[in-house]
Amino acid sequence: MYNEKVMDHFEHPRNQGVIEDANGTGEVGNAQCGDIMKIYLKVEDDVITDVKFQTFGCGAAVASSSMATEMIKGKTLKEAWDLSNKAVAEALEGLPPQKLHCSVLAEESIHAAINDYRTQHGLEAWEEKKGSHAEHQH
Amino acid sequence: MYNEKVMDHFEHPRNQGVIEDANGTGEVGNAQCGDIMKIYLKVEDDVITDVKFQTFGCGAAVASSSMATEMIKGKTLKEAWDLSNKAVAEALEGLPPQKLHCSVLAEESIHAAINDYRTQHGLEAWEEKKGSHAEHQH
Amino acid sequence: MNTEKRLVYMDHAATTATRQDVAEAMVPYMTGTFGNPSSLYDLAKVSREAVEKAREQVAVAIGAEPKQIYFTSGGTESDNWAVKGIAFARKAKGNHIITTVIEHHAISHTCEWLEKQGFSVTCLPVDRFGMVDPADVENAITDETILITVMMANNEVGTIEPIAEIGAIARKHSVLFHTDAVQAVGHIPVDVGAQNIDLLSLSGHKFHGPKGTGALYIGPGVRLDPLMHGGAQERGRRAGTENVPGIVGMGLALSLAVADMAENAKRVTTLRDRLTEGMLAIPNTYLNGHPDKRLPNNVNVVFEFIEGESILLLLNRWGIAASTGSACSSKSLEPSHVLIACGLPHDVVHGSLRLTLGEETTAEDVDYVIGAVKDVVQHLRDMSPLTPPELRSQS
Amino acid sequence: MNTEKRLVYMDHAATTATRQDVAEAMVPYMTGTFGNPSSLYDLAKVSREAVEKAREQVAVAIGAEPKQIYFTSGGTESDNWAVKGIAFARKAKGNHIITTVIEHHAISHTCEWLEKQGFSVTCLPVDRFGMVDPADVENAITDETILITVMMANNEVGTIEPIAEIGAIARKHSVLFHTDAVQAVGHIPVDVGAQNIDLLSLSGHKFHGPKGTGALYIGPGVRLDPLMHGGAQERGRRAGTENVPGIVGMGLALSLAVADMAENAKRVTTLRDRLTEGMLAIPNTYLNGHPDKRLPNNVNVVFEFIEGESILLLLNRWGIAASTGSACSSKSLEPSHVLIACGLPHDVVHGSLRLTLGEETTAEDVDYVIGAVKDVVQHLRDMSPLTPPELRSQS
Ligand SMILES: Cc1ncc(COP(=O)(O)O)c(C=O)c1O
Ligand SMILES: Cc1ncc(COP(=O)(O)O)c(C=O)c1O
Repeated sequence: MYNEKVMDHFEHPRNQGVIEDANGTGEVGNAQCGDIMKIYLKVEDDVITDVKFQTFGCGAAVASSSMATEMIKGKTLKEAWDLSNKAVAEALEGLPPQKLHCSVLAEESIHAAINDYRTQHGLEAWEEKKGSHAEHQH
Repeated sequence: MYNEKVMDHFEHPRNQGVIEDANGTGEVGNAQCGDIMKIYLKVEDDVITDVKFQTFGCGAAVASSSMATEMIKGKTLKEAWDLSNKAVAEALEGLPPQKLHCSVLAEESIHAAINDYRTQHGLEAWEEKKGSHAEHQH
Repeated sequence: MNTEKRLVYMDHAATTATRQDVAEAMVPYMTGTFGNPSSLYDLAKVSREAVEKAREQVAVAIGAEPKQIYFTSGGTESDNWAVKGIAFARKAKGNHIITTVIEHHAISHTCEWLEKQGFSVTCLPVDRFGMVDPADVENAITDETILITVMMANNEVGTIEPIAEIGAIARKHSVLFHTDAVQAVGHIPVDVGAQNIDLLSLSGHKFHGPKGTGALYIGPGVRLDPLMHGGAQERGRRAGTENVPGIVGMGLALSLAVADMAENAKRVTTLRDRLTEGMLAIPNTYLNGHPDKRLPNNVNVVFEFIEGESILLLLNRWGIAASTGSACSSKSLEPSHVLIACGLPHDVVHGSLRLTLGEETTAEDVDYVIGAVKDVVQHLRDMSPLTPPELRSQS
Repeated sequence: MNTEKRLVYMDHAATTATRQDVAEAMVPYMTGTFGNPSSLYDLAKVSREAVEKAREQVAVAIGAEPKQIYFTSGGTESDNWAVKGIAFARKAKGNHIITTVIEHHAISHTCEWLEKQGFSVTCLPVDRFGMVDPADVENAITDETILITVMMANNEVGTIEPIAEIGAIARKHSVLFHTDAVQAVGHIPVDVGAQNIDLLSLSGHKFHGPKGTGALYIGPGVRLDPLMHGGAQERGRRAGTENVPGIVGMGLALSLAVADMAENAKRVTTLRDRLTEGMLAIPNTYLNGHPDKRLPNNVNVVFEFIEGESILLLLNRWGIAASTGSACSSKSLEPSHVLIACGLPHDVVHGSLRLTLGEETTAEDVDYVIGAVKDVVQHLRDMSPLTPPELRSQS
């Protein structure tokens, strides 16, 4: 069902865990739908110096979290914000169609964590692009 | 589909053929239904001294003709008249249910031949028992 | 019966043996690689890939795409699914179905049942060769028509119908077109695109694949209700745990049949013509079906004055397996509706014999059958009260 | 994953391997004795006799008479046929059908389709063990009720339903009673007479018979419309060329399963209980289904804080094949309707794991699975944001 890349990230997740002194966290999804993603950010000088995730969910959810955190590590907040779910899915060399919403979840949880950092630091929360999450339907 | 007895009579029919100087003949059935039986009788002193048949029809029709003619040879007309289709089917050790009508045809053709003899000889035709042919439906 | 007895199978239209190599290819999917393709573990993956390979083999054979092939339990299921599935899915659009008098019972009895459910069915006639006239199809179309179903090749008389023309008419009038190609696939070229076909039924055991396997081709955009409701197998359109070994066997058998088709058809046609000639050399014998627009393997003749079941029983003693349209051999006690539809008189229809050849049929087999049939026909004519004197043996 | 990897198949409720001896018994009916049983020549006779022998084997296994057994292409077809067949045949009598929330989709989706055709369906609840209350069945019966369909044993949680009692109620009210016994036949005793059953579905591949085979038991006097219209096979009730090898294989497999049943069930039950204990030793883990009125081979548990598809994927790497009721692993993206019906909260239902044992399962397999599941559950709990601190690894 999943390709080897997805399976690799699922079985050997990168950046799994908690950052005790995170300065931005975001959690999306809910247990009823079967997936929850929580992102921990350590931001210094507008750059993500560390990132960790915790995920409750299927193989695609774990792999998307793992891949997405790898992709934003060392990036500026703006660069991280612009990471699309499509880019995550592509980096994973594809997800089954019914699993694309997992990559959306990754995008959303990163956005949530970034805006958490921003609002905590007196900045305005960025706005989601409209309709960008059309695929995430439960 | 047929037992060995039926197949034996079908493959090696007894009394098949024509009696040129028959004094009683009977034909029943029609080609549309797929079976016709014709009986030739040679009657002397009320006794059937010879009998032959011609049949157009399936295995059961041929076997029933063969068996029925064997059963009435040497019998009086009354005895022959009383030969029931059931007796023919039993003598054949059974016919498939959908083929029972073939034994009825044998009974009917014998009756027709007997009455042909009787009417030719100034005797009254015997009457069929009512309802006896309920099974012969096309 | 003075010839050495041999076994000659002349009933390939009824069913064929599963090829030895096909049977062998199936066994591993029964015992070792038995996983349920819908599951997610490795064992299931192998089954799933085998099913998808078979889907591609079937698709290629009829000019379709793999995703348009849905596996079923046989020709009967495919036919029932196509006709009922379209009828129920489109009943808001209309309630009229067009079919023909020569369809297999899997179509005709389905249509009769739909009539009881309130659908209206037009049953088109055929000419004396068993051929449907496309003009009749066009004339029968009304605003209510939701489906046209015409078989590709007839199973009794072997006539090949003008499917591409009928398909073009259906398309012109935006009516869906289904064809029962059970007798055609693997035997004559089939191309769902070129022939304008929206739905097509096929059955595995007619081309040396396993019994209990079949497929329905469903063209792009065609929506129909399931016949088998349940699990999400076959992309949610046909429920039931996939018969993996059967599917594998059918795919392989069809790909092998199609690879050999042209050569094989040529060889079989030659034998067919030799057999037909032998049959027609028997007096008062007539060919049923179309003289040349017919399946390469089908000979169907009628002998006057005798009855078909008797012919079969005697041929069986010669080791020959064949078939008849006589009522006496059918469980329903109805003579062949196809022969009647071709205009055969009721009193002759009982004397029909269908001989259908296969890949393994030889010229010796054909000659043996010709000899046997001659003997059998004479034997039965001698016994029949209908036979004119000049056709009786001089004994 | 520090243990030696082995292959452990724990998904016998999904499908089973065809027994080697069964597969071998089938092959001759594919290649050599391939005749169409409906024909009249000798080759057909051998097929016909083989089919009738299988019919008797199936009949004996469920306390029926051979003439009450009709062969189908699987459990799904049997279910569809029973429910639609009765519905269409009896629609003049009434339009009400009683079923339950825990039926297999082959029943529930069929009922939903019938609702669209104007039938009315009552879907009875179950208690937290997945058990139907016979009193609910009785209360649901109206003058319009034409069919009650309740499964004999549930495929997910393994609960065995009070079929004899429900059958008695149906009989008392002169309503026909169908049971989907796909998971029961060959595993627990079944007797259509003692259990007051009018129609019963079974499927060959659930007891080491071939895939794509099944049967419907139809009791005396029960009339239903065909699902497969066509030829006169199966005494005119189920059309389609008989899958002779499949039928032979199913008959043999069932007779073998029933011969070993008592002994086998005892052995498997012991292993099941050992496995259940091992699972429940994992904290925050709960058993689904009935504690003892359950199939001998079924273990179904739910682990809090983790998701089922992930469990399966990791178990697969241990060589273990299993199943889950999580939405994420189902193509419909719906979590198990059975677990929801048993009252499992929506946020826990995703963490279920079904392990179903078979004849070949050993105590070593069970212990290996217990070890693997423990490891996997801990791994996933460590990753989950929901896991409370005391359940996390000390690392
Ligand atoms: C033209 C045609 N349609 C449908 C069928 C039914 O196929 P099956 O018996 O495989 O269900 C047959 C063969 O019996 C056939 O010849
Ligand atoms: C309870 C139940 N009913 C019906 C079915 C359907 O059987 P099949 O997949 O053989 O068609 C299954 C198995 O999938 C089942 O477990």
